[in-house]
Amino acid sequence: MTLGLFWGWIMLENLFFAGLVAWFAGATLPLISISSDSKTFRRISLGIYAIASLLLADVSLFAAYKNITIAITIYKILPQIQFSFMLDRLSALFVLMISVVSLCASIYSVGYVEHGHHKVRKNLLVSLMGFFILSMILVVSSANTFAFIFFWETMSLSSFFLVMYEYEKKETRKAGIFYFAMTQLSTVFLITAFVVLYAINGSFDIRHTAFADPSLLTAVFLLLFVGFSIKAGVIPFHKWLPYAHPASPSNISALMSGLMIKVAIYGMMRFLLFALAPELWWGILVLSAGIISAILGVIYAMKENDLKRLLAYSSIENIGVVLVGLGLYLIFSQSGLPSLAILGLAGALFHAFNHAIFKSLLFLTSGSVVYSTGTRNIEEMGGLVHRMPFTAISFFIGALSISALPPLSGFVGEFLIFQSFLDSHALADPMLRLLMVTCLSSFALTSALAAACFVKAFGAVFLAVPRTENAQKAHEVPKSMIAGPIILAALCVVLGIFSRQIFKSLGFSIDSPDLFFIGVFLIASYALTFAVLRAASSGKVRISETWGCGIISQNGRMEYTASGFAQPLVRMLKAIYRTEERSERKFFDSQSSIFKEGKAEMRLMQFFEEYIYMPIARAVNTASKAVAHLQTGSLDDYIAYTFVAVVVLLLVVGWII
Amino acid sequence: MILAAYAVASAMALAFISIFKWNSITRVFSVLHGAAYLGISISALALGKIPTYYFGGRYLFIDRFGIYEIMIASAVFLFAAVYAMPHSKELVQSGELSEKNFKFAYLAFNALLAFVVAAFASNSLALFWIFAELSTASAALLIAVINSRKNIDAALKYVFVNSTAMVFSFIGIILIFLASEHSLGHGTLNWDELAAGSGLFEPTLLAVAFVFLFIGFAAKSGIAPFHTALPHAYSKAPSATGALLSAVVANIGIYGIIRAYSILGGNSARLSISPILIAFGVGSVSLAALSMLQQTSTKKLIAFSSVEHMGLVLIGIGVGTQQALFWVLFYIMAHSLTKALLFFSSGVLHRQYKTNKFEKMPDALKFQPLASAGLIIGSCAIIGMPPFPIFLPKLMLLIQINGVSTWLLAAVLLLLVIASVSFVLLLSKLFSNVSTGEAGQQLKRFEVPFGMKFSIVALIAIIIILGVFLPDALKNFISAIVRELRW
Amino acid sequence: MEFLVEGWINVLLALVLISGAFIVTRRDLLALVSTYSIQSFLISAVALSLYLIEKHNVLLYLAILTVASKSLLIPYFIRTIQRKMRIRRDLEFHYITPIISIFVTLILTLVAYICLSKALTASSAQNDFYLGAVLGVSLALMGMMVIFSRRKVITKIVGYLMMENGVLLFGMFLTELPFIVEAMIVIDLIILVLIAAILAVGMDASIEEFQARLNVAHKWFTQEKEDDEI
Amino acid sequence: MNWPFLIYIFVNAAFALLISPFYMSLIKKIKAWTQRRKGPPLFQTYYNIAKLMKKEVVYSSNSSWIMRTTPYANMIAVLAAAMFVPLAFVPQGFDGVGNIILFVYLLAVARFFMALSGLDAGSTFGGMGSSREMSLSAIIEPTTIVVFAALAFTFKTTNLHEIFTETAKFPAFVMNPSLFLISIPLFLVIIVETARVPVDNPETHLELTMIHEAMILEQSGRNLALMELSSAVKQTLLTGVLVNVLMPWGLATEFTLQAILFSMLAFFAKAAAISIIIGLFESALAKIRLFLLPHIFMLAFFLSVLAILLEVF
Repeated sequence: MTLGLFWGWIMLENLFFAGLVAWFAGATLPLISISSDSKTFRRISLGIYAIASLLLADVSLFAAYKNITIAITIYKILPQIQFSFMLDRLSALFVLMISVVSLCASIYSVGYVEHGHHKVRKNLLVSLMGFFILSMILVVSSANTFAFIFFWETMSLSSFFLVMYEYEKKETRKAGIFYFAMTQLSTVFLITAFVVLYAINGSFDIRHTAFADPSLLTAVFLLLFVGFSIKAGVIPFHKWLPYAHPASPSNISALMSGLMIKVAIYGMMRFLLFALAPELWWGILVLSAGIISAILGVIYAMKENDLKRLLAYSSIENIGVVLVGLGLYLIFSQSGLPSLAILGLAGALFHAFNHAIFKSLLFLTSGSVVYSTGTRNIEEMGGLVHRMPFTAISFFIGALSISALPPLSGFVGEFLIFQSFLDSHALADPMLRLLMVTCLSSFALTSALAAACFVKAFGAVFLAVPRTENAQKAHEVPKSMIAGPIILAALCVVLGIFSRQIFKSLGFSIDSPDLFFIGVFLIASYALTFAVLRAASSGKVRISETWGCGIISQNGRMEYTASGFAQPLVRMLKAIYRTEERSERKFFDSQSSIFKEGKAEMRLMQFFEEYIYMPIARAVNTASKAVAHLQTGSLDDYIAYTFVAVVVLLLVVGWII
Repeated sequence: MILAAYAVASAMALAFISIFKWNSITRVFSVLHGAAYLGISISALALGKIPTYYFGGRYLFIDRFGIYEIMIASAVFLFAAVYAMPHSKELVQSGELSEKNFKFAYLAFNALLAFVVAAFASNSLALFWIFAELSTASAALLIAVINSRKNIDAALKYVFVNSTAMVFSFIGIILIFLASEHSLGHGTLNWDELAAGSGLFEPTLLAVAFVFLFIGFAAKSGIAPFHTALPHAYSKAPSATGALLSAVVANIGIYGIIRAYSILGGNSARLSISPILIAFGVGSVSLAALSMLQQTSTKKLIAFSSVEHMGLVLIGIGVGTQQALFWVLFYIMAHSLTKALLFFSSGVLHRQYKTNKFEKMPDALKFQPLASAGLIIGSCAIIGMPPFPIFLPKLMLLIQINGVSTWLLAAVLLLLVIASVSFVLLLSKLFSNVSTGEAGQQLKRFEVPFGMKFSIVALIAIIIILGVFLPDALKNFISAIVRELRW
Repeated sequence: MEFLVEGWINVLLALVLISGAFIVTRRDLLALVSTYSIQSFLISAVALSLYLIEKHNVLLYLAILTVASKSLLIPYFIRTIQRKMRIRRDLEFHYITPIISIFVTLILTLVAYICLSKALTASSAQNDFYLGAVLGVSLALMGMMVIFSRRKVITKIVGYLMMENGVLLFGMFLTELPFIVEAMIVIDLIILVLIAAILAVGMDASIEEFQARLNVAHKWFTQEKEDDEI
Repeated sequence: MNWPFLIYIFVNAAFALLISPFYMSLIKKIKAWTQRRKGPPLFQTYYNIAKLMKKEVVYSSNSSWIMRTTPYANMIAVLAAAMFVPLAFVPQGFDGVGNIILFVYLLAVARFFMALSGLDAGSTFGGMGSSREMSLSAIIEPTTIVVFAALAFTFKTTNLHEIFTETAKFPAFVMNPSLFLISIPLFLVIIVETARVPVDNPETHLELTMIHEAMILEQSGRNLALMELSSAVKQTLLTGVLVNVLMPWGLATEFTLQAILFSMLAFFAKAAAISIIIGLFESALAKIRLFLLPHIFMLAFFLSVLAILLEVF
């Protein structure tokens, strides 16, 4: 028995390593054949990705299931600087998530990557995608902060290039630069935190750290929180996300939105759970950040008409949901309610996992839609359910899941979080309970808005009549682009239905409803209803035009638009969608009584850009202009600088020594 | 022995270049010159006993630090020479370099290496100063040799800014001599003797002396506010020269600062000097980072990036721990190689478009995929991204900086972000410039010759390998340098 | 005897400072070069005087070398170029006017004093060395002032030469300094001046072209705002 | 799973299906009476459903499987929700059944499908209805959840079955002022969820006011019957929650035939009382402008938060 376990352990280690090597090999292959336009290399490479994903999924599933830890060290630069990796349960969960999604994304990409025109770029897309995923896997399995930050950076770098894939477009460039700046900013916070941790621990290991100075602990927490928040797209650091995700190719958006922001969540969890000793206010901070992200994210999503940007905002929302769970965990565990804490954490983890699945599903399918219609504007789509039936059904399942509808997977995570909210009456502190209620109501708004948002999205994209020529001409995508999403859709269903069983088999006694039972009940009652109707009704069916108030033939211009759909909510929430209205009026006379002409405009204010990002950018720009102005090009000035510097230096030396 | 070999190599190279009138032989000899230097250095490391002293140790010696710098210099020179083989031909063909000046340029090119190596091999501070000045002179000639008024202008700026600052270094030398005379009884200017006796020196005098020395060396390495000539010089110099300027000549200054600072080793003067170095380092980093945002020309951006990196290195030196020095040394090498790659790549683009303005380079990716790749990889490397070699020393230096102050660390990191954004702006502006219609068709593709390709590809390969692997030999070697410097 | 010589040295040093102030304020290029020549001569006189006290042969060599190179060779060379360039005056001042520059000169001496006072007191340097050091540093700073306040390259070169004089003056008092060092400085100086001068006039050109170029060149130095094309 | 539970599922669902249409007619009747009209027969809704069953189904040529599955989805979601609200008797607990959140979300499933079917045919009215429905449901959602949270806070459990067991044990709501506070927002939630005046007017097909009716405008025949029936059941279920919390008298908690029958009768009467209140409420008010509705919701929200505050402190 022991021996068997030992061998199993050895084997797992090797398998894990083999998986990594396979990823690397797969990613290098397109680089070797960079200038060839043959599909074969790309296909082989994507095939390797798929196999490697399966392998890693297998390993991580096993590790998570058996709760064993796999540790390998690949290379030691110096004794204290090592590339060593470790799969414990948390890491294994995230590796599993990454492998599952990347498996489907790889399958999807077989069809998707071929639609470009540049052969080099197609190869680069495949290769960078591989490096991107490999980096993510290595980040979440890093055993020390050095490896973590190393692969964190390669992850950022490869994803940056992937965002810049269509670099000719101005908006892509803007997105890319914005993304890069933000991602570097997040690295600043992380490196600072890691360096401080290193200074205390004397090594890069991620281990429980005892802080002599409590303010340092606070500082490290805040640094990590901000650093990871930027990457995760937590409001107010979210602004890069709605730019970068739409700009990148759809398979990459799926990976970025489904996985990369989860990597940040992983980081947060890793350090909060394993390295730092949390305090109560951390939980409150995380919870508040989560609530704000969730609610603002979905409100912005509601207004959005760009399909991929809508999904990106929705990712912000879901990250908020995950943070809410994490915040609840922190609060409850600091309040001595471990069972509720576990509920919150399980909710966060499960939702993170599911979000990875359904968000990449949605991104992949919307990628198919964009592929077919050539636009991201949902106002220009419509009626695609008839033209792209498989894509439609996949998207539909994703939409159901993301709207947290039972018995699909998205429901379970939110359920657990709701449950721990509702059980918060166990908290001793009334102020905390009050906080919980406040957060709960906002949280409820979130999930309802998400449903509204995805009704809008699905309705506008797939239902009714095509609104434009492009949508009219759309056709179903290649098989691989159907297969990938279908697997994810199936997972959405399976993970939801069997959620209780999954928790149980992992050894967590979490009181989640038996969705399997609910599912069976639904099917049974469907059968029953169907049977009753067959027996009791006439069964006659007629196909006819939609009634259009007397118009002979219904066309796309008559149906409700996406903007129209969102209009009531936009009006109700106009405090958040800050609009700026400007009007100019000219008059014939001086008393302003005879109106001549006028101009009125309305503009959606982008709060965070206008009040946070732009002022900072402007300040940096002003400073840099001022500094760059010093470089006048005149030798006289340069010597004068030297002169002043020397004089000042001499005075300083005379003064301090 | 080693030194003799160097001298012979240089003498032969210079002699052959001046004797033979065929340009192609000139080119080949300069490549051989670099190769010989590299070969001699490696075999010296493998066989010879280091440190070695010459002339009774008074004037010249070769220690590990010296040979480390020599190796960096000769490697970059070798690549630059290979790169220059076709590049110089192009320059002559396009009339930028007149036929008459060709030989002269090559002489200066090779002399530069000889001077730089001589500077690294000088045991005497005064000798070091002289060779540093001579390297300035030959570098200036290399900049001015191109037939353009702008080049003369840039060269003059380079000469004036550097030399005026170096004058103060000489005052520092005199003060050091005074200090050693006062404390040791006999005046000396030898690095090794100074380092050995530094504990006895009068701290205030030593500190003042160091500050004077620092002014000149800072100018040499491009520390703000003495950096002002660099953007002009780097952008006007032909790319091979640019690579030498930023990857080799700038190292002389840093070398000098490290040496001088190691003299402060056992002395309390170090405490008062360290903040000054850090202040200058932070100043350079911030000035460079902010200036970089506004740059519109590739080579100017690279020049400011040099200022930034030298600032970071200076901070590392100012921190003063052994670890910091270890990583500073590694950093210098990584920086030199990366900078060379950037210069070579932007040189190819300059050939293609006859400009350094990245707004005027349409379809760069299409016309010059290799150079573009070099520029992209080089940019990623220079901003300290993994898996490139600057990442590791940067991270480790930051850890050392944290030992001084966490705020300093945060400030430096934020500045580095600004710098890296500038590079991304460069890349995005450069490669997004896609011509539509006929404008792009008119441009004729510049066929990149083998030599230029070779240098770029080789440097890319070296950079990627060094980014992930730190060979034990290198590790031990750098550690030995740190010990040798008695840091 | 020594007392007398020391007094003499002080007078010479004062003269050097005055010549420095002269260079800072003069507009006439020929006068500038002549002043420089005189200054170098004064410095070699200082060296000779020191030789009378210290009896180091090095000082003698130094005096000879200085007279040869700095009073004769370099001024001659500059005059030649000047004649070719037909520039007589450097009228414009940048940043500072002649009157102010005199005050600045005084302030610079003060700066040098502040910087060096503690260090040199600590090393218990002799009095005349002290004076020499302060004057040397301030002379160097004054030279720098010339470089950045004047527009013509020739004037700048003179400024640079004055900086070097300052260093030389400083070094002279440190009699143990190896001669080879001083000699090398002179050699280096010559090389740099040559290069700078050649650069100033252009790499190779006939006199007419050269003149035109030079005028343009001076324009670049004075007004050029970066534009980056080759 | 035990057999009483199976019986419970069946009986409860059947009971709900059976009595629900009655209340629809009852409300109409009450409204008619207040307007001095005679009003439809009390069993009119049953007749309607029977009639619709016989009619043919007309699908729009633009519509897809969404239109075809929506009636079933609505029905089965509501049937599943019916498990959660014991009308006839409270069974022995079964994992997760009775959970408040799951209950709310099962109703959300029905709404989701219905809103999509409104968009499916491409008719302007359908889209309008969906848009309004989703907007209003989003706005009311915090209230709904907070109402249920108030229940959960009061009874320290999130399971409706357990809550009802508790209330059945101590049927004196006066003892607990927060329950009274909860009942008002709960009533408003019912109004909104079942599309009643002042939120919606189920009587008219006027595009200015329609919400629910607009969405099912394109439904016909047996599908429409299913939609009508399921919305009736939904109303009954929500009423059931209110009834069982506020006046749980007679609710059977043990599994005996007698108790169950009594419980059913009692529920029928109590629900009728609530329906009468709803009818009177509808008669007394006029339809409110769409964009003024959030004000009402805020009132409901305020009350439910107040209830929680009482429990919290």
